[in-house]
Amino acid sequence: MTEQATPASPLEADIETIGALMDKGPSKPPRSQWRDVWDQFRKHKGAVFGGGFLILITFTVLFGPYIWDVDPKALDIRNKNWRPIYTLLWDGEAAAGWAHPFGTDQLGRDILAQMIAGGRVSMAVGWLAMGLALVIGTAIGVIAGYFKRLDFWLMRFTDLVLSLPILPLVLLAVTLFRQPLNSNFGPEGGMFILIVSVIGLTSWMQTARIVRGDILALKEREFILAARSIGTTSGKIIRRHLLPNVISPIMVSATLGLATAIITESALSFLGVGFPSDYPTWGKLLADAVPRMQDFPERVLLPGIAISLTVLSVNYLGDGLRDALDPRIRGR
Amino acid sequence: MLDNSGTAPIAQIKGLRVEFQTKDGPVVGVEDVSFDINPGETVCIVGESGSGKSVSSLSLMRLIEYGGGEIANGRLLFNRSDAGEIDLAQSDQSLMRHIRGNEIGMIFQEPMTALNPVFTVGRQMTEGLRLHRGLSKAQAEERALALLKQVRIPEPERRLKQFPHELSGGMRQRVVIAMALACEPRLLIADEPTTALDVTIQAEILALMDRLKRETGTAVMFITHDMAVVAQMADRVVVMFRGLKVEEGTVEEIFENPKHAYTKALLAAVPKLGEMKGKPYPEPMRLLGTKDQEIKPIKGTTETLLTVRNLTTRFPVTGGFLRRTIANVHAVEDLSFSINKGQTLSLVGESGCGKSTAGRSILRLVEPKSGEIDLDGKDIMALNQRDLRTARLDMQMIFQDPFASLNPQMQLADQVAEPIHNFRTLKGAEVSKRVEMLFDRVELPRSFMRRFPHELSGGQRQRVAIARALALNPKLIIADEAVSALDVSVQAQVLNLMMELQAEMGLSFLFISHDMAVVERVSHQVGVMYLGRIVELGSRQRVFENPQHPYTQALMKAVPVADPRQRKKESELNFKPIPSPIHPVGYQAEPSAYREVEPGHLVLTTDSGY
Amino acid sequence: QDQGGERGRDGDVKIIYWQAPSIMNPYLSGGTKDLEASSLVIEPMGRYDETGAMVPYLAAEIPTVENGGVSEDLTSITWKIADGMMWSDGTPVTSADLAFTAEYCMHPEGGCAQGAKFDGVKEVEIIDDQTVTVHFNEAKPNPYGPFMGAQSPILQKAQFENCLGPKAPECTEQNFNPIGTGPFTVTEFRPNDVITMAANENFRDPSKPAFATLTLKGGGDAVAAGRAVMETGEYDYAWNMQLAPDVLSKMAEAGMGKPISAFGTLVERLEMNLTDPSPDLPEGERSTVAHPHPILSDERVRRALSMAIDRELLVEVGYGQAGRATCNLVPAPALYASDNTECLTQDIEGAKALLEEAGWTDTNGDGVRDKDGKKLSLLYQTSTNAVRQDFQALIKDWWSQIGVETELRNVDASVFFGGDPGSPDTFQKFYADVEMYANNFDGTDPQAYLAAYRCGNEPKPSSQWQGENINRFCNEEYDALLDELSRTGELDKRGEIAKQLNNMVTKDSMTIVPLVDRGRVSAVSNTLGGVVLNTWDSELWNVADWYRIKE
Amino acid sequence: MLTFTIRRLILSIPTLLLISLVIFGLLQLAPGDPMAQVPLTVPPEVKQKMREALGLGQAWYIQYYKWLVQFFWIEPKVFIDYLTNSSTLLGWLPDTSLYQGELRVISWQTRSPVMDIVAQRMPQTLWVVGLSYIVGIVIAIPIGIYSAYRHYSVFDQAGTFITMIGFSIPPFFTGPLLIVIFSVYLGWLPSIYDTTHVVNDWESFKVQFFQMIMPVMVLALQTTAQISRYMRGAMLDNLNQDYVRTARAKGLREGVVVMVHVLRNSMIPVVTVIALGMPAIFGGAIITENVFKVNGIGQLLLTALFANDLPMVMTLTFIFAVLIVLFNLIADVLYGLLDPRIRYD
Ligand SMILES: Nc1ncnc2c1ncn2[C@@H]1O[C@H](COP(=O)(O)OP(=O)(O)OP(=O)(O)O)[C@@H](O)[C@H]1O
Ligand SMILES: Nc1ncnc2c1ncn2[C@@H]1O[C@H](COP(=O)(O)OP(=O)(O)OP(=O)(O)O)[C@@H](O)[C@H]1O
Ligand SMILES: [Mg+2]
Ligand SMILES: [Mg+2]
Repeated sequence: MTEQATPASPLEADIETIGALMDKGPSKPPRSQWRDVWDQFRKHKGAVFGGGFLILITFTVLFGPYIWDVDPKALDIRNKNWRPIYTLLWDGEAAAGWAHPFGTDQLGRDILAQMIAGGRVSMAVGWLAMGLALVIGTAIGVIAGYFKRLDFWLMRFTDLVLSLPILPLVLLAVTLFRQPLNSNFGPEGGMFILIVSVIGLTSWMQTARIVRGDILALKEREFILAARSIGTTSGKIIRRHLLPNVISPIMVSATLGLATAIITESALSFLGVGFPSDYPTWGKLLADAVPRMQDFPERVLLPGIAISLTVLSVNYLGDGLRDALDPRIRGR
Repeated sequence: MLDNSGTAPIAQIKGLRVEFQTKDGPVVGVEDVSFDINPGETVCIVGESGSGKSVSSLSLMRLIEYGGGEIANGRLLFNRSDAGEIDLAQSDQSLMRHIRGNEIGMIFQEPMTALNPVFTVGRQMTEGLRLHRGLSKAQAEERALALLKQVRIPEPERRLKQFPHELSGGMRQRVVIAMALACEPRLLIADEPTTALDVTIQAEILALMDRLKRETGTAVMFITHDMAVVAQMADRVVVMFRGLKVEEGTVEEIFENPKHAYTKALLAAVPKLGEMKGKPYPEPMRLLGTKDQEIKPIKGTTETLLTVRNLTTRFPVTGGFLRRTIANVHAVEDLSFSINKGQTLSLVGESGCGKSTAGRSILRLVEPKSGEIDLDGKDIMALNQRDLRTARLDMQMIFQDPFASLNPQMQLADQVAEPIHNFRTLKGAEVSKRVEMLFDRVELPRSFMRRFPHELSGGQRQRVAIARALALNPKLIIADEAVSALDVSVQAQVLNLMMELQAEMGLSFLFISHDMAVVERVSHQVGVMYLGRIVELGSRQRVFENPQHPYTQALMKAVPVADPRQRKKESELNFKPIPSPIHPVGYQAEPSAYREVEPGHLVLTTDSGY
Repeated sequence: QDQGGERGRDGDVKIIYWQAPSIMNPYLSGGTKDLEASSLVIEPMGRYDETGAMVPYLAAEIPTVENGGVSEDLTSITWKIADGMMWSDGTPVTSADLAFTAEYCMHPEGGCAQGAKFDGVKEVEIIDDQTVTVHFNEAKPNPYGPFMGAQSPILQKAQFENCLGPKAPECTEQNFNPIGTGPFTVTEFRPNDVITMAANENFRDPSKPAFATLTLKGGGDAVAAGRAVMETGEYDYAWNMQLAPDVLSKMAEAGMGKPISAFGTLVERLEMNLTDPSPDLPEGERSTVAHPHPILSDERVRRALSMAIDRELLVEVGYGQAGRATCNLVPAPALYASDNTECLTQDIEGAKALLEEAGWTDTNGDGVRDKDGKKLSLLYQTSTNAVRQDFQALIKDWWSQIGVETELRNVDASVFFGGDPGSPDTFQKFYADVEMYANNFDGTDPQAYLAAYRCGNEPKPSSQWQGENINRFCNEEYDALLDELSRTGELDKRGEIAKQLNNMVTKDSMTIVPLVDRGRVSAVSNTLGGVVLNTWDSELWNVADWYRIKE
Repeated sequence: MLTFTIRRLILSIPTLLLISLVIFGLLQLAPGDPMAQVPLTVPPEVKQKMREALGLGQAWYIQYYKWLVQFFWIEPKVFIDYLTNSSTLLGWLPDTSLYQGELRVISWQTRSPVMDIVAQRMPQTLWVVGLSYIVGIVIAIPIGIYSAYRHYSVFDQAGTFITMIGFSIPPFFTGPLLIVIFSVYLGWLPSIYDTTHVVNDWESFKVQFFQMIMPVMVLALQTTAQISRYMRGAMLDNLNQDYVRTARAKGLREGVVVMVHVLRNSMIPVVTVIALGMPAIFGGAIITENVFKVNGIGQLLLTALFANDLPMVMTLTFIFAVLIVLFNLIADVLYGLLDPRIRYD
């Protein structure tokens, strides 16, 4: 209708079809929404680095065991307390070698293999617990914000969970659920599910509060009323109109949530209620190495750096995604 | 006033070009604009939305940098009273800080958001005074009080201690004006100071600015797209189009002898009160550039579609310890009217008189307290939530603010398709076909289907809202201020579109507006509302040509006329403040009783509060 | 050496206990930390010294059969308070205080933590102001339960008179600040945090203690405590350095202090479950004598498991100078300690052969032996603790070398050692095949300790899972020998029987597989003199003799 | 606003009762035994006697009821007595003597009233954890402001980097690390916090200052990371608002525009976030207190947990719950006070 006419003077032609109908610039071919998201995302350098690093780490912990196929649990007591290979640079005498590039611990377990195995668990715990917390937090936040009648009780429920002490909770969960989980998922799988659930179930409250606050404000916006007037059901209003608009606070919660989950897991290990002893996680490697930090700084630094870099890259990734998902920013 | 040729212009814009850096490369906000402003003169800048009016004014303040813009070219000469002429485009920000607020004052486009919500009015008003004039706190407050009195805000002492949200839109706008005037600037820039306001308040504000200009001799740069306002205010007019100045001249020249095609088109698009005198039925406007358009009056039918009887809607005001209702906002009180198939009923009235609430009550988007609503034989009040949802297939709403009523996170095609998906009236590929058809229908390019609301102009957004309302082929559309936010040319198009649809599809409209000229153009029936009640109801012709109720008469008088030779004087206007619609719980509202002055022309006889 | 001199000449001494004392009354808390903290203030009639010999404290002398203090028939013991013994408030210690102490602990509603010490006491008879006789129900070969050792100090009657039985917990002031005869008195007690003390003005030796004040700080962990003594020198003495030997020696290198160690009767051991803990059994029958263990009932399997372990290496990894490999349940005193050492050499091949012999072979080549379709797979649990986790890893490794698959589990100590009958994770319930922990006995006599393995003393549902025979060991011969021991008073004979009993549960049947004889390790500053580490009594038993070494 | 507050306060009573019941149930169900720390040398029947003496054998509802009475009826009496008796604030009032020696909430570990220990622990917790919170906020807010003002600048990036690292490293690592550096190698700072230290002159203040540096810093790192994120976000939201342009159009300096107009608006959400973090101060910091031996509430809770001292755990957890509910309310009220647009009734 508007794009085909080619009158003599462009200005005159514009006046022919006054107003809002014309783009001034050449109209660009329609592009998919995800292309736009991707384009915006790509421009965020931090996000690309963060995403790249996360993929790298994920691949390393997933496929590392096939490349570095040393059993992380295998003891090699004669070769205990090796230093990382780089110590040879300044100390030719050091116990180090390519057999254990990152060194070995006090029982002669290979640290590289442990880092890889630990990364698997830590990343899995982090992602899953964060995901769980996010789902619960968002659900409770949205429901509390949207359904006024439930608001008070859901928020008081949030207070309740907020005040539950996590340690007895873990112990209780272990007592109640270990046996059935053990028989269904094996001892390690069972414990994993337990820890993930406990961390997830006790860290959604912040998300819920923030989401609720945003929903309360959004609910009063006219486009929600508009959606109701065209017959959109509550479920669809939540899904189509509310959720996409609270994506930004959810992203922030996700970033912080992953870090919190990894750290909570390690704190549980530190307090002795986490995973079985021979089940390495970054947090536990770090906690175990703290007493020997002076002699073997690499043992704290390696897992410490791994945790920090993961958290950092998730943070940048979150920033980038948030910008990319917001069409208002994307337009710029 | 006009021939101050002896004194030098206070500001000269020469070859201004402003660019914005965006992801798709630089965008030109203003291409090439030059004009002068002389002391004591009002220069009106008119032009379609997005033509660069705001950008020009922000450039003059050198505020454009904070919005990501850049003055790529041109000179902005400003004549400082003591220091002679300087080029603002070259001066540094510290000098600009001295000029801003002190020598150039600015009134911004959005009165609602221009004030900081967490500081009191007094605090915000005294800030500039203390900075530029070095006044003490007490002195500054005294001066602020004087300013508030000057802009005729009732109870000025109290206002100083209030927060912006405690003031009505009109009051807020006046505060912004007072603030801009605080340091008696030599140049005042007013960017659409009245667009968002209803006629009565608009009239007040325009009169006020005119008076201030006369009293203080300030030069005014007045930005608007409302030609009627231009006619009332301007000494000289600059017409902008697509970042360019296309015409400049005195207000009489522009109105009586427009040269440029755009100016002509613009003037043609302005609905003028009284144009429809003698015509019983509404008819589309004749727009420039649509030569072969056939103007046919829209008759509609005599079959009743919607009957509303004794509709009452109240909002509870809760308070006290147990959150009990202690009072009610009587937003809609005993409202009765009916709409015929294929016809339009307009509701007009002051801001806050309950128009939107009435519209929403009919859809039961707010629950009415009592009354009957009958849509084509269906008793809307009796429906449960599920059936109500189904009933909404037949009635749709276009909301007051098109931007607010669109989800900022959703593509337009999806938003238009949403009602179809909701009711599964169509499936699969047919949905997208229908959406494409709707976009064509409202004359939006199909490439817009993938865009997001913020990427559209106001007029385009309004079309999306209309397309969405049409998606289900409803019988009734409630159009709540569907065109108030649009600039005239677009407004005319949208109005024509609506009338065209009505003629073709036999749609009925409940048209809510406060713009009397627009109402006159589109309606078969008119209801004038005041404080929740209809004070006058009848055919458009009768109500407009023979207004009976004193409120209707006052309203007619406030409408600005798009003719520079018919300027209104401030003394002609006398508005009473609207009484509060809040009554305690036990309050018994008396029923409305009407007198039939002519057949079908009813006037409220009981107390309306006016 | 200590030059001697007036009381309080050396200023302040600082002690750190990483588990903070919570009460100063050992009768209300059995916790070691509380026992030792209170030993600074309240004292028994006599204590054991570092060799396990008894030395009189408040008593004039240690009563024995020889000096007539213990009756010939072993049914009574007479304690005589030395002359001039004074409470810190200046009043004299009398026999009424002794009688009261017994009454206090034996009150049926008091929940006295040291009730076992007063087991079998018929009455405490006041002979005169300074003499009491304790009468027992039956012959007591070891009559040194009451009033002897850190577990049974004397309380002042005047102070605790109103704190009997159910009133005991309400006497906060008394429990936090008991009046005692020891070298120090409490100035301020902050439960679970810090105790400040001052020298007892009325202490019997006018030149002691050398320190005017004492600070006992609690909290943190062993690493931090060791660091404070050996690396930063902020503290003078740190209790229970349960640290890996390399960590400990690294700390000692800093030169501010050194670890000291001594051996007692604490043995880290593996307990073999002789009953079936399978979760498939109905609740109430798991780990009960109704179902013998499908794998571990076979003595050869148990032996093979023991043979696969390199105890010396365990010591090296876990305890260093604070541990000794052992094959005995009773490692000391010498009189009772059996001399068997055959388990000390690891014998993987022998273990494999033994398993083959028992019919466990690896039929499917997956590295795990099996028999009749059942895999040789064990669940091995212990409490959460860094050294124990290292042990678990090492032992799992060795066992895998002989074709035994091991699943490890560690349980929070408060659950593992807590007797909650509702929890499946207590060591008494033993819902595992093998478990590891350490245990010892009070004083120097192992009779009660060995009596734990009596048939019928096992934890079971009918006893709310209480009981000390963790392995569910049952042997008539053993029970008969136990009876004989309880009748025997003659020390040499007692030693013989005890060794025999020890061998029956360890070497002969491998029901209990001892691993390490664990000593106590503490850290002491180089400037603190007079410290003699004692495992038979409170570590702070001779704090009166401590002094500051002057450079 | 006042009625809103009172209404919420009253409604929070049933909530808190419910919370106390849930916590009680949780603790009852959780495994563990107060006798776990008693050496194995103490025979089981003696342990059984000790349990009975603690009242462990009773039905749960009796235990719960007892606790309720003790906590809500007897402890307040003791507190009022204390106020009128020995506190300087209300000491002039006649001595009330409400407390008649009824059984208070008694800790199983120490056999002393839980509230007395809590009162004893409060000062060091407030000093260390509270101060760290303040320090964290004081550092975080400027970082947040400047990061937002110079969005995506080097400073913003570096700030994000450092705060995120601070956030992601657990205190059980940073704590010992600082100790090794500053106590062991450099010998500047004490590694063990002296809770009995009294500040009465400049010297003792210095001692107090030195012993607080490390724990405060370790804790502040976490606070800084979180608050600066919120601050930055809120500032970014407000910097583009129209009123900012109005402020500039008045000729105000950038400093005033940002630090007065934008900051005031941005502080509204941040202040409520800060208020929501307050209960954690009173709750102590479990790991950090333990690492530096500060022995505040966090350490008290930890030892009580490991010793299965249920009355102590119950009381502490419940006090914590009360604070959470209270500060949630305070956050809401603050929101209403700070933002004039919000009215609760
Ligand atoms: N920050 C910005 N970034 C990019 N483009 C901008 C920006 N601000 C304005 N523009 C563009 O500059 C042009 C002129 O905008 P301007 O706001 O001056 O229009 P206007 O005439 O004031 O319109 P209206 O009547 O709708 O206010 C428009 O095309 C707009 O898209
Ligand atoms: N949800 C609500 N709760 C309480 N009061 C309300 C609510 N919505 C509207 N009101 C009040 O009802 C009255 C009528 O409002 P309504 O929005 O219908 O006015 P209007 O005529 O549409 O005004 P405008 O021209 O400004 O849109 C006003 O006094 C308004 O403050
Ligand atoms: Mg504009
Ligand atoms: Mg309206």
